[in-house]
Amino acid sequence: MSWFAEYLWAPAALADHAAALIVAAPLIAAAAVAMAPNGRFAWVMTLATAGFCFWMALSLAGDIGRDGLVSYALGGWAPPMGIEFRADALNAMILLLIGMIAVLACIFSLPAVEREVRAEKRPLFYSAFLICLAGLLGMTITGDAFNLFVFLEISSISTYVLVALGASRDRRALPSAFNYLIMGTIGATFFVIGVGFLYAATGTLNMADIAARIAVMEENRAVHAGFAFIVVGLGLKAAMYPLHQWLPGAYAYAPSFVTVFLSATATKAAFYALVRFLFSVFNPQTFPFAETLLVWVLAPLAGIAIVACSFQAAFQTDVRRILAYSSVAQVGYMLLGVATGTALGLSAGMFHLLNHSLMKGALFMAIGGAALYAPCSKLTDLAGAGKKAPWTMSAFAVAGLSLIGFPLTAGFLSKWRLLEASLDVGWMWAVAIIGLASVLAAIYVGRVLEAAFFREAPEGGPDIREAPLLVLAPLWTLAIMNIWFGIDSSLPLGLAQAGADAVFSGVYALTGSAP
Amino acid sequence: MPDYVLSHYNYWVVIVLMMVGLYIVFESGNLIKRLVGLSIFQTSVFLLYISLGKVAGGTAPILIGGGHGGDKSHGGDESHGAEGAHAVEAVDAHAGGHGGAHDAAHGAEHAAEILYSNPLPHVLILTAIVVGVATLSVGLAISVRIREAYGSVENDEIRAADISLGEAEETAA
Amino acid sequence: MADIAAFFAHWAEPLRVWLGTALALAGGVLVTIGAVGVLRFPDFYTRLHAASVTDTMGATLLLLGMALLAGWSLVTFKLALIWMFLFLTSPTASHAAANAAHTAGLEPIVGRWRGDDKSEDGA
Amino acid sequence: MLIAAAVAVVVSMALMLARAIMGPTLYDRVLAVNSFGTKTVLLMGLLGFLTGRPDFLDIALLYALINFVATIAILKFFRYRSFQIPLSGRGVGGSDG
Amino acid sequence: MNFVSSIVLVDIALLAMLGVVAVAIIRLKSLFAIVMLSGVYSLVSATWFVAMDAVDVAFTEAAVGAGISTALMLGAMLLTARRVKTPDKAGARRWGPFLAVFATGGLLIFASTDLPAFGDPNSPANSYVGKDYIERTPSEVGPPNIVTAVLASYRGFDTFGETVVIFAAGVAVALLIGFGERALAFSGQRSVTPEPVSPDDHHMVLRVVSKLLIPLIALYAFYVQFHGDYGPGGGFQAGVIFAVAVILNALIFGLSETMDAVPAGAARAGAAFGVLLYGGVGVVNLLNGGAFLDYDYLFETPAPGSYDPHHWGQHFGILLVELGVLATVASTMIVIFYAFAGRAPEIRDEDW
Repeated sequence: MSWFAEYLWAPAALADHAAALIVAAPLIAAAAVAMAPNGRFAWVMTLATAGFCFWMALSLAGDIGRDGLVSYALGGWAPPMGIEFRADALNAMILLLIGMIAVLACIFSLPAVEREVRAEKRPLFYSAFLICLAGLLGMTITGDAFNLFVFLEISSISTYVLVALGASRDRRALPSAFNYLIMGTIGATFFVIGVGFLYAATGTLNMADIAARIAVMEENRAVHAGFAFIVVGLGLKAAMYPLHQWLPGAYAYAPSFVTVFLSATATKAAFYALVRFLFSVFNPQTFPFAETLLVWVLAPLAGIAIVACSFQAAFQTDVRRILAYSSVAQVGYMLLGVATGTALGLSAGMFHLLNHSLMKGALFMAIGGAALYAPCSKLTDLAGAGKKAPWTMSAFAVAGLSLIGFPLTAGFLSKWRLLEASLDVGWMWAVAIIGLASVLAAIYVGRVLEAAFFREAPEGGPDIREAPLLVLAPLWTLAIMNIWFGIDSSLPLGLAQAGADAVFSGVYALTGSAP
Repeated sequence: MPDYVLSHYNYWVVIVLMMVGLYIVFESGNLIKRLVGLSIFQTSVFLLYISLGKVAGGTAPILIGGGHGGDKSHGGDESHGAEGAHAVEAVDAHAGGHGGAHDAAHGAEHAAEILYSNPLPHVLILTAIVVGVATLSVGLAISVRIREAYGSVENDEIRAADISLGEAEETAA
Repeated sequence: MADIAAFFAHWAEPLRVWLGTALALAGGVLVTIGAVGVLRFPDFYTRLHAASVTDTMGATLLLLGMALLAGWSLVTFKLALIWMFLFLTSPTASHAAANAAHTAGLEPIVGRWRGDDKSEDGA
Repeated sequence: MLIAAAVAVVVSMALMLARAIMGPTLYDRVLAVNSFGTKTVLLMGLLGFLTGRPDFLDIALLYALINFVATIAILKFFRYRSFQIPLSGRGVGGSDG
Repeated sequence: MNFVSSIVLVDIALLAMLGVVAVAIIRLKSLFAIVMLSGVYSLVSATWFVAMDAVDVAFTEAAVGAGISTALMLGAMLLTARRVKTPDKAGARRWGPFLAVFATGGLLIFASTDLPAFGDPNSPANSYVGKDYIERTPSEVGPPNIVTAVLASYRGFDTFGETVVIFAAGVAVALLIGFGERALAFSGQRSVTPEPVSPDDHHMVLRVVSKLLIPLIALYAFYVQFHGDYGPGGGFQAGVIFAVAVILNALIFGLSETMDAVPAGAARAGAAFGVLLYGGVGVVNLLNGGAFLDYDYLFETPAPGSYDPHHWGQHFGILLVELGVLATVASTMIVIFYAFAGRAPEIRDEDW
C-alpha cells in the first residue's frame, strides 16, 4: 500500500486534519462562493476548492495506505459521544474518485454553465455544486449513522435544485426534479427509520459501535427491520432496481455539467454507504439474514436490473436517456458483484464502480460538449456529429467501447472480474446475464456511434461543433484513463482490492472494545 | 398482555401515522398535497424517535439547578436555571452560590434523584425538523416552477402535457 | 397591622393556589362551552360568535389562574405576554374571517334554521 | 385540579378539530384552526404546570406569536391573494374569497 | 393527581387527534383545508413533544412546522392551485400505494415488537450514550440545557451540516424562483394606490399593534437566542422568530417596503455569513491545534492536563456557533419568504 504515500505530500498540519477539512472546506467555500461577484470568480473558487478536496483525499489515502484506518473525532469528543469520521481503504477509494471527478467536472463546467445558467445565478449555482460535493464527501467519510443522514440530505437538496435548473433547456427537468425530491426524501426518511431502530437496539449512532453491539443481537427484530429500511433507503439513493425511477428523468434533463458530476459520483457515494452497512455494520458472517438478503434479494434484483434496463436503454431515442438507463444497469453490475458476498465479488463490484464513473463521466461530458452550442440530445440530432466534432465524439467512442466491455478498455477488465466472481460462487446465470447485457450495450452504444459516425448530417440540423479546450481536456483525461486502465489496471484494481480486503479483514471494526 | 399493549401502543399509533403520511404521498396526484403527506410522514418519524427517548417519570433534559445536575451542594436550590440566571450568575453557580428565583410549584428535591429524558433523540430530531423544512421549501419552489411551466400542479395533467409535447415532436421530426 | 400581615401570611398562600386552580378550571369550562357552540351552531356567523366570545374570556381566566399558581416570577411576565398575543389574535382573526366571509358573499342564516347547511368549500 | 382544566381544554380542542375537518366553508376552518391554536397555547401552558416545570412557557408564547402572524397571513391570502400588498386600509384584488 | 398518569392521558388524546387529522387529510380536496390541517398536525405534535419532555423539539416544531411551513405552503398556493383535482382513473393507482404502505407498515409493526417498552429508563437508547450526555455535560461542556450542549458541542458537526442544509434550501429557492425581485417590479407598476375593496377594509388596529410588536418580537428572538443555554431555545428557534418579525412586517406594511428595510442582498449575505462564522470557529480551533469544532481550543491551546472549570472555550464556542445558526436561519427564512411572496402569479417562465 505504500505506493499511495508518494503521490502527494501535504504538510502535517493539514494532513492531520485532512478528514475534517475535506468536508468542511467545500461547506465553508459554498458560503463564500454564494457571495462571489460573478460567475468566473465563483468558478475559480470552486475549482480551487475541488482541487483542495482532491488533495486532501490523496493525503488521506496516503495515511490510510500507511495505517489502514483514519479516525477523526470531531469536536475532540471521543466516538460514541461525538461524531467520528472513520475511513479505511474502501472510503479512500471513493473519496479519491469523487475528488478527481469533481476537479474534472469543474473544469468542464466553465463553458457548460455559461451556456446553460443565467449570469446572475452562476455564483449560487456553483455554491449549490459545492454543497453537493461536500455532502457526497461527507457521506463517504463519516462514521456516524445519523451524520450520514445529514450529509445525504445536504447532497440531495442541492441535487434537486441542480437538476431542476435544467428547466432552462427542457421543462421536463422540473417534474423530474420533483419526483426525485419525493423519492429521495422517502428514501432518506426510510434510512432515518432504520437508524432509529438500530439506535433503539444499541443506544449508539457510531457505525463501528453499532456493529460491535448488534453482533450479539442476531435475533432482534428491530435490528432486522432497521437493516431492511436502511437497505431500501440507501438503495433508493443508489438507484438500485426497482427503486431507480427517479434516475432517468433526472439525468436526462439536468444541465449537462450536473449530469456529468452526478452520474459519476452521486449514486456511487450512496452505493458505498450501502456496502458499508451491508458488510461492516451487518456482517454477513454473523447475520444469516444479511447473507439471505444478499443472495435471494439483491442478486436477483441486480440480474433483473442489468437485463431490463439494458433493454430499456436500447429502445430510447434520446442519448442522455440511453446513458441514464445504462447507469441503472451498471448499478446492477456493481450490486451483482457485491451480492456474491465474497472479497473477490466486492472488489469486482468496486472496480466496476470506478470504471463506470470514468466512462459515464466521459460519455455525458462528450454529449454535453458536442451539444454545447445547440442544446440537443436526440439520436437524430447527433447524425454526422462525428465529422463535425471528431475529437469530442471519438472520446465518446472510446468511453462507449469501455461501456460495452471491449477488450483493452477498463470496462472489459471489470466485467471480466465480475465474471470471475460469479463463477467463483457458481452463478452461471450471472455469466449469461453479463453476456446478454454486453450484447445489449453494444446495441445501444452502437446506435449512437452509428448515428454519429456513419450518417450524414441533415440540412438545418443543430449546430454541433467541436467542443472548446476546457471540455476536451477533462474529457480526454477520462477517455485516456479508460484505455490506460484497460491496459494497466494496477491502480484502480489495487484500490478496489485494498477496499475489499479492508472490509473483509474488519479494519473498520472497533478494536478490543466488545460491549 | 395489557402491560405489553400499554408499553407499546405509542409505537403502533406512530406507525399508523407514518402509513397514513406515506399513503398520502403515493395516492395523491397533487404536488402540494404530496408534500403535505411527506411532511406528515417525516413528522411521524420524529414522533417515533421522541418516543424512544422518553423516560417514565423523567423531566426535560435541562438540568435543574443551574448546571450542576449531579452536585448535591445546591441540589436543593431547585431554581430553574432559566430564571434570573444571567450568564455571569450561572458561572458563579459553578463556584458555589446561586441565588435564582424559586419555584413554588415544586418541593425541594435532590437534583441527583431527578430523572431526565434522553437528550440525544431530541438533538437528532431538531436536525431532522430543519432538514424537513428545507426539503419542503425546495419542493414548493419546484412546484411553483412546474405550475408556471405547465399551468398545473396535477401529476396527470403534467404527464399528459409532456406526452402530447413528445408526440408533437415525433410528428415534426 | 401585624395582625393583617400575619393573616395574609397564613391565608394568602393557600388562597392563591385555590383561586388559581379555580380560575383555570373556570377557564377550561368556558372554553369547552364555546367549543360545543362552534360544533353545534348552524352557520358560520353564529359559530364565530361562540368561538370569539368564549375564547378571549376563557383564555384570560386560564392564564390568570396559571399566573396565580406560578407566583411572581418571569413566568408571570411570559403569561402576560401570551395573554396579550391571544387578546390581539382572537378578535383580529374573528374580524378577518367574518370580513372575508361577508365580502365573499356568504349569507348568514336569517330566521328559523331548518336542517343542515350544505354550502361547500368555496375556493 | 389542574388536570381537570387540561382535560377541558383537550376536549375543546377535539371539538374544534371536528369543526375544522367538517368545514363546511373555508371560513369555518379558519375559525376553528385559529381557535384550536389558542387552545393549544393554553394546553402547553398547563402542561408546563402539570410536569412541574412552568418555565417552558416559551413554547406557548412562541406559538401565540405564530398564531397571530398566521392569522394575518390567512387574512391576506383570502382578501388580497398576495403577500405583497401592504395592509394600508386599501386593498386590491379579488373579492370572491 | 398523579402526574405521570395525567401525561399518559394527554399523550393518548393528542395521538388520537393526530390520527384523526392525518386521516382527514386523505379525504380532503380543498388545498387550503389540507394546509391548515397540516399546520394543526405540526402543532399537535409540538404539544405532544412538550408532554414527552422534548421542549427544544417542541419549540422548533411549533416555529418551523406550524409557522414557517404553513406560511410557505400558503405562499406556494397563491402561485399554484387551490383545489386538488379528482383523478380520472383509479384502479392500479389505488392498489399500488396500498401495497407499498402496508408492506412498510407491516415491517414497522414487526420491528416494534422488539422495541423496548415505552418510557423504559434502562432501554439501550436511554442508558448508554444518552445517559452519558446527561452525566458528563456539567463537567465537560457546562450549559444546563443538555440539548444545547449536545447539539452545539458533542454533535456540533451535525449542526454545522444542518446549518448548511438550511443555507442550501435558501440557495435552491433563490435559484428556482428568485429573490423576490419581481415584487419590486410589481409594486412599480402599481404606483397608484388602488381602490379599497370595501369601506370596512381598513386595518388601523393591526398596523398600530404590529408596529409595537415587531421590535418586541425581535427582542424576544434575542432572548431565545441567549437563553438557549438555560432553557429551551437556541439559534434555530431564534432565527425563525426573527424571520417571523420580518415576515409580519412584510405582511402588514408591504413587501417592497420591507425589502427596502431588509434588502434581499443583505439577507443573502447574512445567510452566507452564518455558515462562515460556524465554519470559522471550527477553523480557529484547528489553527490552535485542536480538532475541528473543539471549542476548548477556541482562545488558545490549553495546557496538557489543565481543566477549565468555567469552560470558557465551550461557552463562547457555543455562543458563536449559535450566532452563526441564527444568522443563517433568519436570513434564509427571509430570503425564502421574499422569493415566494415576491413572485407575481401567472408569470410565464420566459427567463433562464
